[in-house]
Amino acid sequence: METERSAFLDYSATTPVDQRVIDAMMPHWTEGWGNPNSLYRQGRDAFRVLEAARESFAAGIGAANPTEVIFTGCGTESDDSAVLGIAHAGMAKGKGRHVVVSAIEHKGILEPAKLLSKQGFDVTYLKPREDGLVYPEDLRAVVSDETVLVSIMHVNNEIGTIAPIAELAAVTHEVGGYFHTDAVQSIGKVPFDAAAVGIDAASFSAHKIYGPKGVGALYLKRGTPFEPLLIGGGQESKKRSGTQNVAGIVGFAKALELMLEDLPAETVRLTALRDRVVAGITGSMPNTMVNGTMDAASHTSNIANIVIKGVEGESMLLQLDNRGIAVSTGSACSSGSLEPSHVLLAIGCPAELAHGSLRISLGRFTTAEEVEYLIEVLPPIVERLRAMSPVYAKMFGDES
Amino acid sequence: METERSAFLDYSATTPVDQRVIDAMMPHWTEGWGNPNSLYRQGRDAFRVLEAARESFAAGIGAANPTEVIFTGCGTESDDSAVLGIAHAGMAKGKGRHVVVSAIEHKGILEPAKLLSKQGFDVTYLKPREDGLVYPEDLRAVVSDETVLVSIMHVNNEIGTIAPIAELAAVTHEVGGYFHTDAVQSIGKVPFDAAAVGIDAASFSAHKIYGPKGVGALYLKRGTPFEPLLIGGGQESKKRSGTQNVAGIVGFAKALELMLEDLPAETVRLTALRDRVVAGITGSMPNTMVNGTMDAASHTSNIANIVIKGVEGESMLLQLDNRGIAVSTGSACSSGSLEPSHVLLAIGCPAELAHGSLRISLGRFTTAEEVEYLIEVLPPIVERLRAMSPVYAKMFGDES
Amino acid sequence: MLYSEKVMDHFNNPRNVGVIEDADGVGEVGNPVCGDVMKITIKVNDADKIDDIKFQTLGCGAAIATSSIVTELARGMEIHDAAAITKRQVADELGGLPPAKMHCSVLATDGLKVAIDDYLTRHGRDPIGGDIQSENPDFDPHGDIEGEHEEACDL
Amino acid sequence: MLYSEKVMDHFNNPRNVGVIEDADGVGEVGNPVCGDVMKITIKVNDADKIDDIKFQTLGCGAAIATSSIVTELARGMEIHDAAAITKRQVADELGGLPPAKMHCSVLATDGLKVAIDDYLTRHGRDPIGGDIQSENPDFDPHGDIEGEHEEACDL
Ligand SMILES: Cc1ncc(COP(=O)(O)O)c(C=O)c1O
Ligand SMILES: Cc1ncc(COP(=O)(O)O)c(C=O)c1O
Repeated sequence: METERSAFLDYSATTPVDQRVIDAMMPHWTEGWGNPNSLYRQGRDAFRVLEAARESFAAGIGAANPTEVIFTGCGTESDDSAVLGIAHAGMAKGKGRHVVVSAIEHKGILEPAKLLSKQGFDVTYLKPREDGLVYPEDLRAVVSDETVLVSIMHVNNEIGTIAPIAELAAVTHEVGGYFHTDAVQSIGKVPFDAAAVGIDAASFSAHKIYGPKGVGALYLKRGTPFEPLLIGGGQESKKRSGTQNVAGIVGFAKALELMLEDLPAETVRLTALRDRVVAGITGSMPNTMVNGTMDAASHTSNIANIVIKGVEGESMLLQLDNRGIAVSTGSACSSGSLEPSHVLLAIGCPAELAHGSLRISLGRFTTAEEVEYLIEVLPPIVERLRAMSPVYAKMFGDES
Repeated sequence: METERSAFLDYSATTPVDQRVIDAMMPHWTEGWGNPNSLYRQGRDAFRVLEAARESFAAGIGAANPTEVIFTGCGTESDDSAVLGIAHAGMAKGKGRHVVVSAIEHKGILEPAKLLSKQGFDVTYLKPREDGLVYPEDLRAVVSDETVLVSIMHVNNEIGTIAPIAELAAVTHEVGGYFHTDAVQSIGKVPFDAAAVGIDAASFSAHKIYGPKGVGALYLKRGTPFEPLLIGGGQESKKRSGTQNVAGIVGFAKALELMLEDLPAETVRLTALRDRVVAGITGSMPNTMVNGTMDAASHTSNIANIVIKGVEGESMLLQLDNRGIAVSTGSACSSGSLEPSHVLLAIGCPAELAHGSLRISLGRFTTAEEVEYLIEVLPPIVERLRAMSPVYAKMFGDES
Repeated sequence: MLYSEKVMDHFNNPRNVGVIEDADGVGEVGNPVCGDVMKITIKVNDADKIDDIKFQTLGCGAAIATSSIVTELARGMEIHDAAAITKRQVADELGGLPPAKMHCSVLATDGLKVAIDDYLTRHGRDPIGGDIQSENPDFDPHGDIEGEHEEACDL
Repeated sequence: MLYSEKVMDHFNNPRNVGVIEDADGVGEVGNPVCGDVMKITIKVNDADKIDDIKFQTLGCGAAIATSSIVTELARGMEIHDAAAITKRQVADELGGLPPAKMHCSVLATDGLKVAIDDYLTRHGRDPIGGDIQSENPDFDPHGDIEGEHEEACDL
């Protein structure tokens, strides 16, 4: 009997927890389970474990000091805290009311930006160019000494482009603003060094790097104005109240350590696999299009975003799922809205094409066999769905 | 060789994770680790697991419908979300700007209440009586049709008193307000039935009931106005964004299930142990005082709060810790502030006594041997510290 | 978000796919910009009954499944009865639809109505008319969403 | 919050506990309402050197440890030198104190100053005076806290 073929190609959505991460977490449920805020031995032991994890994590992201890292409950919480916390506190410190976010941010940034608008902030949604990149000169054109906060994500979760955060931070600092980056999709996948690039704040999430769901972190450079989102007992130096998830934080630090160990080798391996995905899909079917630059310096190794013209994404996704293949799509229908991916629209992809995008994202356990399986299975699915479409022939003819 | 004696008597601070909870969580890191928001099989499987946990949890707290439960990142997040979210949304719906919280709430409630004050809400800090209970008639005297929210905790974390939440909710509803209760210290320890008591919202935290740290829940009765605190991808019916901690949530539901199975038997067992603690301590030393009513209907079985007059709490705590005993204290010095426990002050305990309070809290693994060990070790410690005090003899004489 | 087994069956094995070349009525609704387009072709007999019906759909799983079930429901029906099929009926017939997908049933019933009106108009008879919700710019595709759990996006 | 080993040593084995019955100077500072009270008694010899010193303290671990170390530091010192011992010196001598506990070192140095002034006044000499910070209602006990991790409360 042949084993069933399958392929998990959606590592940007979430990842399994690495067994080494589980092993690192385990003792903190069964033995070292003290509350790190308690004064007695069990508490002090948990405190030391927490602080050791903080040091390791801080070193991993290139923070100058472990106290610049606070742990949160998810990437979204880090994003919300950064956007609202820096804008509010910055304004209270006498900065202006202008905030810039890129138009391709995760909803974790766009939603608090929307809230700031409602609160009277003036929010600019800066468009990337068609290659998916936010250009420093485009940022320079919109900032002013009224700008309190600029938030531009490091690696985009849909198209995998890498923003030039050092330059963007420099432009922001020229006008006296603070620069935050959503680095949820970047740490462990592309080099990230907070102090060296000179950013003021950054968000992270454990479950994208083989850590547990429900653990996030926020880098806040010493001196960055900040107002906490979660308030109460005053944990995390009063910057994030709530009993710390010691085991999860230990797991997060371990997960980052493992990512960094593998980073150079994985970049080479995944780039080859990703290039094969792109070549395999675009070579075997007419009417496809790759989104975002594929320039090595500006694109992460693990993500490919491809439009299959004239097909709706969810239907492809479900057909692939029937064959044991997991990918994601920027189709509106997958998100319950009418608008397809705001990211694809922002880089100039027409809505009727954006509905048919596939995001293929690779990770630690991806094999060449999985990639080949996708490349084999996708074309007949696309052919069948295009044949079922009342408009495919009209809109795209058939070059094949 | 004799084994070292020790006693963990601070279960209200945190608890070990029950092995059965770990076993329930494990498969969701190693196998069923999909993102519950993904459309393909792994996502749907995770979604089903998440919803099954929600149903189980909802049944455990007596919610009428599983959709009334949203999962959060800690008890503090639930508290903050409830206080800010209901006050803001209630006001937007045309309710007034008056909010009532009890003076003995956890900081997770007091801090957002303070924030509401700054935002122009009118906040009343309602005092309990000397028995530690908030009386419905005292609430009635301060509410009006301007009252949008009343938040009074179910079981107090320091003194263990149980508020009459059904009656307090009824009084709140008389004036058209919404009633929230911080039930972090109550679920699984005293009966809790959200629909039956008629409350509108309640907060919970997993690590107080042998679940993992970093997982909370919020009950929001259908129709309760609410504005989310964490915003982004729209998870949890748009009420709490951020990828759900599936494993942690499964663990939380399992933890609650285990608590409820044991509740009747544990109540009897722990009440006996707690009564022995109280009798043992107050009987063996002069100048002690028990805080809060000990009336069975109004006091949880697992907490005792005792003032040891003329001794500072932290020094007792550290001396006990030297002997392997973990307890907590309402001493100011343990919290880095000058004011001792706001809870003890609110029930009329003078500051000079409140500095010397001990909270002893019992749990699943507490044995009679541990309790006896505390009762044996504490008196000589107290005697030594009192002897070292420049004011003990002056202030309290020595009745012994 | 979970599709019922019946939705998945109709999505995976859609009934009546295709185009009737000599159709008596044709209905095409939706817009590629919105991600879904549906075309229904029908043959109608002298007793105003739908003898044959076929569809083509560009769209998500629910769009394909609702199209498929509508053709099954309408086959053999008198045209006025067929035009009266509601989106709720379509959804129920499929064992329910996720709230965010309710608008797909509208597309399916609208396509059928347009095809029937086309048939009537071709024969000089009065169209049934009625609301073609999917063409209405004010139509809220999520109007049916109640307090149910909706799916999140942006993973 | 972590105490250094030296703090724990002085807390667990405080040096010079007690009261010198025929003391030349007595200093008592602090207030039970604030949770800490410290009393220092000293014997001073003809050369203005502290020959003997004892303390009693009601207070937290840091209060007891700082009291203990101050008596060790001051023993044998000339009184003007002893009165000049700073809270920073006390904290450093103990291998550091958690930020929230810095005010405890103030209590210890203040207690010593008051005892020395008491000795001077009894002998008709001018007191050294100086700031008795712990008696100042505007004294911020946490004025020394920098950006360090502070402890949380309310578990
Ligand atoms: C009554 C009460 N509310 C809220 C909390 C906060 O819960 P968490 O530590 O999960 O944020 C606690 C415990 O710390 C508590 O005892
Ligand atoms: C770029 C980006 N930011 C933020 C998040 C949110 O992280 P979390 O799911 O931990 O809230 C995600 C993933 O969902 C992401 O891809």
